[in-house]
Amino acid sequence: MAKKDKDTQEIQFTPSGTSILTNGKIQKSTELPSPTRKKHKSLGLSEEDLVAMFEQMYLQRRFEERAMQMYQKGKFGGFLHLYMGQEAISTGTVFALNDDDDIITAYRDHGWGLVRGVSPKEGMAELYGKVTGCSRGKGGSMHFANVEEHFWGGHGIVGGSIPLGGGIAFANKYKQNGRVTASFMGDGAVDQGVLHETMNMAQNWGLPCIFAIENNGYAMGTAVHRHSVGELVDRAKGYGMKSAVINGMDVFTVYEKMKEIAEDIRENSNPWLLEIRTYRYRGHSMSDPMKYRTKEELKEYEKLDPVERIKQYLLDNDIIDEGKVEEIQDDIEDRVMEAIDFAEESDFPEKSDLYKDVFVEDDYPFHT
Amino acid sequence: MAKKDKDTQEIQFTPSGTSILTNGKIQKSTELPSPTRKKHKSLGLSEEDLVAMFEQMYLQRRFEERAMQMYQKGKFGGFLHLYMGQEAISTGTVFALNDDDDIITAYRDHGWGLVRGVSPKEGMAELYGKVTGCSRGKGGSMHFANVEEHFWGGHGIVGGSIPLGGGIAFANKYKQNGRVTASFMGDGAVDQGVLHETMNMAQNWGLPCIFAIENNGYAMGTAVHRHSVGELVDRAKGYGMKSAVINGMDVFTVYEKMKEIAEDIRENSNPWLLEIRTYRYRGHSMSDPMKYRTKEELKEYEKLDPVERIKQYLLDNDIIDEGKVEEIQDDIEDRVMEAIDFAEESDFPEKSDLYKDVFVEDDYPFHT
Amino acid sequence: MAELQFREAIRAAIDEEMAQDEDIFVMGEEVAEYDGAYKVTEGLLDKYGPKRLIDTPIAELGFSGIGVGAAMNGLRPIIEFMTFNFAVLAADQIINHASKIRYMTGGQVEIPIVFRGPNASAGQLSATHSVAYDAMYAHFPGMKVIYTSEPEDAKGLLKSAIRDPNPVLFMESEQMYGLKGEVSDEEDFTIPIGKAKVKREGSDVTVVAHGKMYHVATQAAKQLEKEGVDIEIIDPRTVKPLDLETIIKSIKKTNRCVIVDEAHPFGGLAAEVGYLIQREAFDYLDAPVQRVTLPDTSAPFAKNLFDEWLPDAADVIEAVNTVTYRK
Amino acid sequence: MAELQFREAIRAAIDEEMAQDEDIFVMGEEVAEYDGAYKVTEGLLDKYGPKRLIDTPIAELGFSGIGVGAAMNGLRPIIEFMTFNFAVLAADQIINHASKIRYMTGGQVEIPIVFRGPNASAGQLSATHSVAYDAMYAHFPGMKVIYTSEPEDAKGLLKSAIRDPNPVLFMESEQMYGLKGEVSDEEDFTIPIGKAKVKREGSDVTVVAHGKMYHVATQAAKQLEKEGVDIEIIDPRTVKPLDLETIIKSIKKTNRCVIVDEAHPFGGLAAEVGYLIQREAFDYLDAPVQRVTLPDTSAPFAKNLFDEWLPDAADVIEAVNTVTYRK
Ligand SMILES: Cc1ncc(C[n+]2csc(CCOP(=O)(O)OP(=O)(O)O)c2C)c(N)n1
Ligand SMILES: Cc1ncc(C[n+]2csc(CCOP(=O)(O)OP(=O)(O)O)c2C)c(N)n1
Ligand SMILES: [Mg+2]
Ligand SMILES: [Mg+2]
Repeated sequence: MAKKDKDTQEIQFTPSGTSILTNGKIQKSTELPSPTRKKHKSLGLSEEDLVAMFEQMYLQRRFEERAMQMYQKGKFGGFLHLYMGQEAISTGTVFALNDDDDIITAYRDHGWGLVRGVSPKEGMAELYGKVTGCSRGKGGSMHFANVEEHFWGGHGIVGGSIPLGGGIAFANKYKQNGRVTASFMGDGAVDQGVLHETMNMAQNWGLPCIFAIENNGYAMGTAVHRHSVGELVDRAKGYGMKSAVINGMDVFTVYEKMKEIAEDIRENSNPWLLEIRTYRYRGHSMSDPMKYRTKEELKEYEKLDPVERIKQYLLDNDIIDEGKVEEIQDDIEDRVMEAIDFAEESDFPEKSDLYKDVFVEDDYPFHT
Repeated sequence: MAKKDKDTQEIQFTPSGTSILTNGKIQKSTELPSPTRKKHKSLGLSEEDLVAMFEQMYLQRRFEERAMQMYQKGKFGGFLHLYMGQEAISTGTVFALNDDDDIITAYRDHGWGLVRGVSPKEGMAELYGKVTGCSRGKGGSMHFANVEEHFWGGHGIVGGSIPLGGGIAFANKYKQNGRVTASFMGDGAVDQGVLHETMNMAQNWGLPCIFAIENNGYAMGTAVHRHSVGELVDRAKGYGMKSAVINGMDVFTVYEKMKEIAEDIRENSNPWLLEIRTYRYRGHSMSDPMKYRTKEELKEYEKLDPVERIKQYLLDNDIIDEGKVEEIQDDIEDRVMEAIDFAEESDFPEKSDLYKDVFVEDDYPFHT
Repeated sequence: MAELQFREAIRAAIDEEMAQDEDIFVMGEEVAEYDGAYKVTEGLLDKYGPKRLIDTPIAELGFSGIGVGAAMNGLRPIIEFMTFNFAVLAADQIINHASKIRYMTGGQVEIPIVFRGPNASAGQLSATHSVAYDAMYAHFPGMKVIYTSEPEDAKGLLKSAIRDPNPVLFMESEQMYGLKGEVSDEEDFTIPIGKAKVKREGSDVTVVAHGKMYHVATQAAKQLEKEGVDIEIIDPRTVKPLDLETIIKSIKKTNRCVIVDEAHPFGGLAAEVGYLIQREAFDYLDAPVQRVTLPDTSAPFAKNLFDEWLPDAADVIEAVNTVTYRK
Repeated sequence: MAELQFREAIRAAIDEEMAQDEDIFVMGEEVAEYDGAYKVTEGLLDKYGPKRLIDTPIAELGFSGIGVGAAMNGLRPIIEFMTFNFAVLAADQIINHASKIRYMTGGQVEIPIVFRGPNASAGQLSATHSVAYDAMYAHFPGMKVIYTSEPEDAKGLLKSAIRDPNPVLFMESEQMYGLKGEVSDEEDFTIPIGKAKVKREGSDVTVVAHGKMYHVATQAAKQLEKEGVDIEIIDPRTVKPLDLETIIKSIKKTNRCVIVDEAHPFGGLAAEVGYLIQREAFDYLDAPVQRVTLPDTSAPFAKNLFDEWLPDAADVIEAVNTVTYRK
C-alpha cells in the first residue's frame, strides 16, 4: 500500500527530500567539507599567483556589485544572475587549468568570463547590450563568451551546456590535443536527464571532461535536498566515474583539486564528476524575494567569504600589506567604473546586426 | 593529454565499453545470476498456479511463433518485435503482482498483453490491424494495451514509457489505493536521460514504482556493455534506490523477487530499480541479420529456455505428465490458430475511424 | 465584473477548479513554496497543501511524462512550464505521448492534462527564452492550443481547458501577467474552446491577432482610426481548433486582412490563417493577405535590436497600408 | 551517369566528404557495427574505423549535444537519427542550441553540423514513427532544412550540407532508400542549398512537392496527362531557405497551384508556400492555391486507414481538378 508519509496524515510529494517535510519552512541547504590545509607553497603557487588570484576575485566581486547598481538604476534589462560568493571556483579553476583547456558554464557566467579574458569593459558593455560587448550585445548577461581564450559561454537552458561540454571534450580527444574540458553546472542542472546521458557516454568513451557541479544550495527557490535526492556527488556511482566533493569557498581547495583532476585526466583520458559546495549571496536573479532561506544561513556563509579569505591570507602571511590591498582594490574599482563609462558610451549594434551571425555567410536569403 | 587508448594506436570512441575494443568482433552480452533454489511450495505457488504459468508461457511462445509465420507470409505489416526467450518475466511478474497493480512496457509487448488479459484473438487481430484488435487496429504490434486490466501498453519511443510509469505510480499514491506500478524497459532505454529524471523524482517523492529493466543483452545490434557503462543495476546507486539484479530465464526467480519487492513497496512506498537478465532469441525485429552475436551464445541461452524449464519442473515433480503437457500444448495451438482465423476474418476499421479517438468528443472540428 | 490582473485571472481559474475537483493538482518548477516564478500560483500551496502543489526538479521531460501518466491513471494534472521555451525538452512527452496515446490504444485512455506557462518573448532575455511555440504544437494532431490576450479570456478558457478530457496547451505571457482587465464574475464562468472573438468591429481591414500581439493590433487600430481607417480585430484565442468561420465572415465584410503574430514567419499561425483565407475567401479578397511577424532571426539581447525584432504598431500600420493600397 | 539507390547516393556523399576531410565523423545509433539501421552507412566503419564511425547509446539529446559541442570545437559531425521522430528528444539541442549559439555569442563560433535521417512515415509504424518534421524545424531561424526526393538531389545536397558551416537538417525517407535514380558522376558533384528544381515542365497547373510526395505528384501528373492536363512539378528540395522565386515564376505561367506535402496541414510547408504564393502572385492566380496533406490525425496502424491517411495520386488529381474547376 502506498502509505501515508510517516509523520503526517497527508500524502505529500513536496516539499520533498527523503525525509524533509517542511511545507515552506526554511531549512539548511548544504554542508561544506573542510578546505585544504596546504599553504600556497606546497600547492605550487607563487606570491604573484596569490596576488593575481586576489585581484581576479575582487574584480569579479566588484564588477557584479557595480553591475547590480546599474541594473537597479535601470541602465540595462534582462536577467541578471550574480555569481557573488562563488568566485573561488572560477578563480581556482582557471589558475589550475592550462590556458587552452576549455571551460563552459550555464547562465551565471560573469565570473567565468572575467577570469577567462573578457575585459570588464567588454563584460559591462555586454550587460548593456552594446556592440562592444564580448558577444556584440547579442547575448547579454547569460551569454558571456570568449571562445578565443577557450571560454565557450554562458548558456541559458538549464542542462543545455552539459552535452556541449562533452562534445568539446570529444573533439579534443578526437584531435588528441591534450586539452581538458571543465563543464560547470548548477545543482539544479543535475536533475536534467541529459547529464546522465552525457556521463554515460563520457565514461564509456573516456572523454577528457570534468563535470563540475557548483552546488550553491539552491536552484532558484528550491533547496538542493528538495530537488535532488541524496548527495549530488553520488550520481557518479552509477557510472563508476571518478568523483569528489570539495569546499568551493576556498580558492586553494579548488585550485588543488582541479590541478589533481586535470592531471589525472591528461594521464588517463577519463571524466570526473565534481561537486563543489558553495553559496550564492544574492537572489537567484534580481527579482527574487529570497523567502526560502534564513538570514542566518546567509550570514554564516558570508563569514566564509572567499574574497575576504584570500585577502586575509595575503595579510596574515605578509605577502602584501593593507596599503597594497587598498591600492589593488582602488585600482579595480577604477577599472570597473571605467567599464561602466565605456558601456554607457558604446554604441548599440547597427540595425543590420539583427541579421548578422545567424548564419556564417553574409548573403543568406532570410525568409519574410 | 587525452591519450590514445592503451592497446591501440588509434583513438576510438566505439566499439565502446571501458576496455572493450572489438571493432565488430563479437562478444558475450551478459552474465546470468543464479536462479532461486526454492521449490514452488515454499514460494507459495500451488500446483494449479504452476500449470497456469506454464500455459501462459507456452501461449506467449506459440502466439509469437505463429505471428512470425504470418508476418513472413505477408499477412500484416509494420514492425514485429518478438518477446521469445523473455516469457518468464511477464509471467512471473503478473503472477506475483495483484491484478490491479499496474504494468507498462515498451514496444516488445505481446507477452505482456497476453498475460494481462489481451486474448490471443484480440492480440492477433491487432497485429493484423483489424478493428477487433485490443487497440482497435490503431496501434499494431508495438501498442498492445488492456487498460481495464491495468496493462497500459505498449510504447514505441524508447524511454517514453518510463515517466508514464512514474505518473501512474504517482496517481496511485495520490489516491492511496495501494496499487504498485511495474514499469518495464529494455537495457537500451537505460541510457535515456528520462530514466534518471524519473528515478530522482520517484525516490524523492516515494513513488510506489518498480523500474524494471529487461536486460536481454542487446539494444538492437549493440551489446549492453557497448551502450551502457558498468552494470545497469548500479544506476540505482546515484539515488540511494533499492535495487537487485536477478535471473530472468527462471519464472520462479522473477515471481519470488517481484513478490518481495511489491510487498516492500506496499509497506514503505518507495521505488525499486530491478535489472532482470534475460535473452531475446530472435532478432531485434524481423529484418535483423543478427551479425552482432554468435550462434553459440544463442544456443547457450536456448538451453536455459524458460518455457522448457517450467515444463521440465512440472514433469520432474510429477505435477502433470507428458500426456497432459501435450494436451495443454495442443489446446493452446488450437487457440492460436483460431486467433489467426479470427484475425483474418475480422474487419478492418471503418474509414471514419481515422478520426475516432483522436479526441474524446465525437464532434471535434478537425483542421483541413 | 471584477478587475483582475492576468495572473489573478489564471490563478482564479485554477483555484476554482481545484476547489471542486480533488483530482486536479499543479506540478512544476517553483510552483509551490516559491509561489510560482511569476506568482501565478501564489497562495495555492497554503490552500491546497503539498499533495496538490508540487515543486519539481528541473526535469521538464520527466515531470511532463509523470503528468501524462497521472492523467492516464485518473488525475487531472496542470503542468506548469516556467516558459514554453523550456518545454522543448518535454516535446517528446507532449508530441509523441500525450497527443497520441489515446489514439494508439483505440480510445482506452483519456488524457485530461493541461500544460501551461508563458509563451514567446518577455523582453531582453535573448534567443533561448523568446520563442512563440503555439503554432508548433498546433501543427500536430491530438492537442488543443490556447493563447489568450486578456484576463477574461484567460480565466474562461483555462477553466474549460482544465475540464477538457484531452491534452490542452494553455499559453500565457510573462509580460502580460500584470495586465488588468474586466473579468466576468458570473458564477462558474467559462468560455468554450475554439471560439474566436471579434474584439473590435470595423469595416476596412480585418486584423487577426492573438496573445501579446492583440495589444499591438489595438494600438495600431487606434492610430489608424485617426487616419480614417476602420479596423476590425479578431482574436482567435484558441489556436487549435481554429475558428476560421469567424475570420472568414469578417473578411467577407472587409475584403482585406493582416495577421499579426509573435512567431517567426515560416509556418506560423499567420501562414496558416493566410493560406486558409485565400482558400476559403479567394473571391472576396481585394488584396493579398499580409502578415506581421518576427523576422527570421532569433531574439537579440540589445534593446534596440530587440525592439526592432518585435512586431509593433508601426509594422501593423504598414501592413494595413499595403492591403489598403494607401501607400 | 551512374544509377544509384537513394541510400547509396547518401553513402557516397558521406564517403567522398569523409575521404577529403578528417574532421568529419558520423555518430548515431547503430551507424557503425550494425552498418546503419537502414544500411546507409554500410562499410564505412571498415573504411574509416571506430574513431570516425561511432555507435551511440539511445540518448538522442545527449549525442546531439555532443555533436553540437564537437562542431563548436572544430569538428564536422554528421549526426544520424534513426528517424526524425526520435529527434524530438533532441529538439532542445537543435532548436535552442545548434541554431542559436553562433548568434548569441556574436559570431564567435561556427557550428558546421549535419543532422540527418529518415523523416515522415514509412508504412504501418503507427503514430509515433510517422511524422514529417521538416516544416517544424524550418519554422525556427538558424538552420537549413533539406528533404530530397531523388538520389541525385540527395547526393549533391548532402555534400553541400556537410560542407556548409551552419547547422543543416538533412531528411531522407526509409521508404525511398531502395529507390534508384541516375546520379551525376561528375567529379565532386554538388548542388547548392536553396535551389528548387522544375522537374517536369507543364503549362496548366504548378504542383509543388518534395520528398516522398514528389513521387505521388509525378504519378498524378502522368494520369492527368492522359486527361489532357499538363502539370508542372517543382521540387523545392530545400525547405529552408526556400526558393520561392522558382515557384512564383511557374505560377505566373500556370496561374494555378497545388502543394503536396506529407505533413499535417496546420502550418506545414504547404501552408507556408500557399500563403507566400497568394502574397507574391495574387494577381496571377486563377484559383485559390490548394494543398494536399495528411489529415489532422496521427498515423493509424491498420493498413486501410494508413492508406487513407497518406496522400496519394487521387488526392492530388482531385486538388488539380479543383484549381482547374474541372469537376
Ligand atoms: C530547461 C530550463 N528550465 C528552467 C529554466 C529556468 N531556470 C533558470 S535558472 C533555474 C535554476 C537553476 O539552478 P541551479 O542549476 O542550481 O543554478 P544556480 O542558479 O544556482 O547557479 C531555473 C529553474 C531554464 N533556464 N532552463
Ligand atoms: C527514442 C527512440 N530512439 C530510437 C528508437 C529505435 N529503436 C527501437 S528499439 C531500439 C533498441 C532498444 O533496445 P532495448 O531497450 O534494449 O529493448 P529490446 O529491443 O532489447 O527489448 C531502438 C534503438 C526508438 N524507437 N525510440
Ligand atoms: Mg544552484
Ligand atoms: Mg535489449
